[in-house]
Amino acid sequence: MQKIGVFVCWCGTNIAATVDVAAVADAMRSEPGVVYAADYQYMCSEVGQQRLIAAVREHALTGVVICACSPRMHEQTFRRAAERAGLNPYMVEIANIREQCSWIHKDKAVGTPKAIALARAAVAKVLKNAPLTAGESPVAKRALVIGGGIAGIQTALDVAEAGYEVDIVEKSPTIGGRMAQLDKTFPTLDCSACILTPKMVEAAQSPNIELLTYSEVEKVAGFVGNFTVTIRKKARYVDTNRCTGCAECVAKCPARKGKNEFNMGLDNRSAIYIPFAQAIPNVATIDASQCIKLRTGKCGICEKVCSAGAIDYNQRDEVIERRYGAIVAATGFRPISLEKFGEYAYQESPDVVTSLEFERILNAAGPTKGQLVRPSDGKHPHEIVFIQCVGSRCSEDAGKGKTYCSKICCMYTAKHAMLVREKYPDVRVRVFYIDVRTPGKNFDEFYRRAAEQYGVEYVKGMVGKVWRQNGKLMVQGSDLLNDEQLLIPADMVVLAAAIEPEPGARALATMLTASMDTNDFFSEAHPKLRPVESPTAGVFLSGACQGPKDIPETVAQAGAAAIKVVGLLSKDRLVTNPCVAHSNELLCNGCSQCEKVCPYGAITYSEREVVDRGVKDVRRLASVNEAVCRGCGACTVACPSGAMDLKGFANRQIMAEVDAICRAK
Amino acid sequence: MQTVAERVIARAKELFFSGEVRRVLGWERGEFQHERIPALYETAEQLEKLVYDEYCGPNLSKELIALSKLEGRTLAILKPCDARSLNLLLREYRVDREKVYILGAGCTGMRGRDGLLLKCETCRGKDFPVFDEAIDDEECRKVPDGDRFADVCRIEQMSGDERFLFFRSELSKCIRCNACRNICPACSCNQCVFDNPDSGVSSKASADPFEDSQFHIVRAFHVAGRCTDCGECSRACPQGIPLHLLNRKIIKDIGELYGGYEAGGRSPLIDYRASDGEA
Amino acid sequence: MNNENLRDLVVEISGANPRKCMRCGKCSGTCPAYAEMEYRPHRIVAMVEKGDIEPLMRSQSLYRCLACMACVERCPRSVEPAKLVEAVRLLVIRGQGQNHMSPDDIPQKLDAELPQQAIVAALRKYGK
Amino acid sequence: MQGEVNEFKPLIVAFCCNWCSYAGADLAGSSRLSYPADVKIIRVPCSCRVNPLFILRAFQRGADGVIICGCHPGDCHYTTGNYYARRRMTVLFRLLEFMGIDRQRVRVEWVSAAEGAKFALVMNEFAGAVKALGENVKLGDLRCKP
Repeated sequence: MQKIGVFVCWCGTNIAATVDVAAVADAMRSEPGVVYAADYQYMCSEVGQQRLIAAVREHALTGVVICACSPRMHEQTFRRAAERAGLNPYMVEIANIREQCSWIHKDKAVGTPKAIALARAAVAKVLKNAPLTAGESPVAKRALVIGGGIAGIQTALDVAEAGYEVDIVEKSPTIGGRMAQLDKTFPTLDCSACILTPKMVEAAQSPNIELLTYSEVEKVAGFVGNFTVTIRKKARYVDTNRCTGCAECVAKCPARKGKNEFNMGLDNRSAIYIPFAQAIPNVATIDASQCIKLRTGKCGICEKVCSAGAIDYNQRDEVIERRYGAIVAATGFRPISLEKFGEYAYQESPDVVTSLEFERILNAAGPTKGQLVRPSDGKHPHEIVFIQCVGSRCSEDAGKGKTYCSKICCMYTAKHAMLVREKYPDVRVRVFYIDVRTPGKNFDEFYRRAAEQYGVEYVKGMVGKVWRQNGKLMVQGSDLLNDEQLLIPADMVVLAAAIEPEPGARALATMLTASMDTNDFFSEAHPKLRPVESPTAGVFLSGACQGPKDIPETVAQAGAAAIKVVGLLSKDRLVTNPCVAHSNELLCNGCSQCEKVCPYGAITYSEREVVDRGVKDVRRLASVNEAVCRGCGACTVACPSGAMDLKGFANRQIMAEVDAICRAK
Repeated sequence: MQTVAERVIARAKELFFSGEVRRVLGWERGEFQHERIPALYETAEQLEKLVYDEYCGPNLSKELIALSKLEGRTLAILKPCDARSLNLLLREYRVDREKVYILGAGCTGMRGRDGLLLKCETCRGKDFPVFDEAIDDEECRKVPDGDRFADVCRIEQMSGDERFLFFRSELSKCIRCNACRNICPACSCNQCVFDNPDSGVSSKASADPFEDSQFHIVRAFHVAGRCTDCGECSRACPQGIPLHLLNRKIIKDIGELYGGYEAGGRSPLIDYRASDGEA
Repeated sequence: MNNENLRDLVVEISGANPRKCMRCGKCSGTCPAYAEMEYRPHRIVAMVEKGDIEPLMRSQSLYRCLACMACVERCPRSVEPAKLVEAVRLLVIRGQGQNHMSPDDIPQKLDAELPQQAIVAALRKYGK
Repeated sequence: MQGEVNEFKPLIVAFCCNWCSYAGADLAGSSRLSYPADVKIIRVPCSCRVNPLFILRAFQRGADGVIICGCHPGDCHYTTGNYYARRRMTVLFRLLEFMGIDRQRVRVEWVSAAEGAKFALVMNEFAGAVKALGENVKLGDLRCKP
């Protein structure tokens, strides 16, 4: 005989203002199975929990219903309280009378009857609850970081520092990511490579870190603490153990038409290449699409010049499988394509560049060796126009661009403008802006310095059109504060293109079963309180794959993700969700429908003996691996006989809720 | 057909007497001229009653669930449509293939009291998806070109209220005798949800009128993507309810939406495409 | 009619929403008729939003707009300034209770040199 | 006042998946976005947990409308659950419509955890549509002789 206790929370006035809590408790007293009902101001408070515990003991309650806020808030709290009272924690059900009732209804005449209906459903359900015991699963003490930019490097360093092994999978031949492409960093103007490369070296030398560069994740199976990841190590056609990075092959390679990714395609590289001088690992990679030997069978010069004998044209992709306890997505960003912004003449003129391309132009290791010259004719520019918010802050129905602010553009544009004016005071620099957004330590001071000390001219307005005319770029834009339309004959135009997540992130998110927002940024488990965790347990987020951010923010988030990883890996075992599927072997037909529908491969079949109504029989029966099942319930509907059921959300429980709700009519 | 029938019976006997099979599943004559009842023959004497003619409509495939649990092989005489049903049962591990000898029997359409059976008017084809040997001839291979969705389309054309009145008047005849469930080769659960007190829907006697229609909706849904369209539900129904219409509606929809299915393969309902249309 | 009613009327006729404007000024940076206008496109959007329709109705700016739709095309917030201009023009025309131009007038005005866009623009400007 | 007393109040059962739609409902609540009290939510782990039996049971016990809410396709917490739910419900709803049941009494909607406003909008819309249809008598008496 079940004895149910019902506790109705006021949540201060949050619930009590629109629900007559005493009336709800009163109504519950006449529900079948209910032996105790009470209301209290704050059930989640320590006093509230003590009342629950006392009532469970005093009335020997077998189940508890809390009418309060969403179970997503305090289900755990009340389960723990029930446990302290000696009750199985899964004998607790929550009636959500705050989010689903008191907060959306205006008066007690509406709120109270609905709260009663919801409470009834919870009572009906708890009457059918069965005590559940959580299982345990082991934790693989190794982490995987996907993406080898500053975010991935920092996360890996911090995880390694805590004593755990960590792999970095990076799809390009070197770690370093976007930060390696930057010339200077705001607001201190220190050299990006100078602060990044020590970290890259540290990652390479850490005994706990393994770098899997030129590799991609192909498949992710398993669950928190127990991921099995398939990684493809793409063929470099170079034996990384032998290659010394002398770059003799790079100098001699005759195929020199490959687009240089590191310089944003502003110049070309050889088919065998080392992305940049400080690349890690500092080994060559052959671009198979460009290599003459691999395409035609002729050439082979790199093999001849390599004194280390590292070239191996027969190398094949290698597929490895590893187990990880935690996975960190650190897949980063890229500038958007500007094909829909024809008005800026980006496609027509090589002198219209994106900011990341401009970064390479300013960089001493870039295509112009750091000389500020026009890409079209190599001449020194005298007039540069920067345009901000290109593709950022567009409305959804504009059909192009992104709705969000890309966050970093105001600062890097100020940086670029300042660097130009510092080195070349003869160059007139104008920045068209909509708003200058500089929240951040020393950020606004930096921007003001650009304007006040370096003479960068900020124009409040937007460029409408750019076109080529007589060797110049004619820039037509509005100067709203001076109420005039400007027509500027410029030598170069720099576009602060919006940033977007790397395109491979979507496929990765699907593999990880991690959710994304409409812009393909990874979603957080909670936008404020769990910003570095994905809603999928065991998957964490680091850097710009979660949203636009600058380097200091990325590093901070990377560290935060690392501590979450460390927190997980420090556990030997994880408690598993007991709300998993379970097959009643007397009802199972052995048809395999459930097996086919299970997304986790948690169901297997075997021939087993059963005793059905006194008769022994050998049957083909389903069984569920409780450590692998995650409790979606897909199998329960695929099963025609009803043999497959879900603990905690059993057919009879849901049916009881339906009946109780419909009784309100 | 005449010679095919004779050859089928002769071959069945031959296999029985040679000891190849332990028993023969076929039909015997019933009380009425048009009535043939499933029969299991285990002796030479019994086997004399084996009949195969134009009245052998009943689908014997489901009997094999129990028979394949017995010692030795059972010979089953299956028409092409029956073989389709057996194929489903084999693919769902309900019948042990090793224990069954399938003698495919050619068919020119079966008849009942009122002439050609409904399921035969729109025969789905004369191929045997599974068999050990098949006996047929040219005549048996001719497929009538009836449109099996014609009735479904006709009902779809009716207004919502007309459809409702149609099904209400049909389903109101239901006496919950479970003949449809018992004959259906896709309804092979050890215990039906409607007989299981834990399912929350069991009912020996209907507590309210809705329960019978719920039974038929749920039954149609449970066999969705698995139904072989053998038409036995309607043939078996003592009240003459056209139950096959529910199944055919689902078959038609699945065909239009998800490209159809062959029972026994992966059911479209345990499959998906990201590009599927919205409900 | 008071300011709010006029504004609502303009918004209704145009189907455009001036509240979406983020004051970037790209419309005015784009406008080929900028120099000839008393109120520039970004200002027109602001005036409509504020309800200052009457001064707009009196302004010649309405007829300086070429209806080239470049501002509509380039506006990052899809505010569609030219449609607002058009709507105010229509208010004026409706107030006068007559059409300045009907499709029947077109054939005699046709000129081989005249771009088709100008004809359409003229209809937009002077038709009802 | 008299009119209000006699006003038809539909009974609507909403099955919401724990990860997206239930959280979306919570967000609707914390954003104080109102929708009719006629809507009662049942929490399920995933839209694919919704058995047609539950829907039919609700109608049997007097529900006037049933709505199933899940994560947007591609966003399922369990990767594939909503895809299965979509096919199942498509087939079921078409069968019900075939049997003359008003198609507007059943619905599937995808509501993410961030779409509190959409949740409220969907529930307002659905409750309005069901209310316009009036009391659900058909599913209750599919067998009754005319």
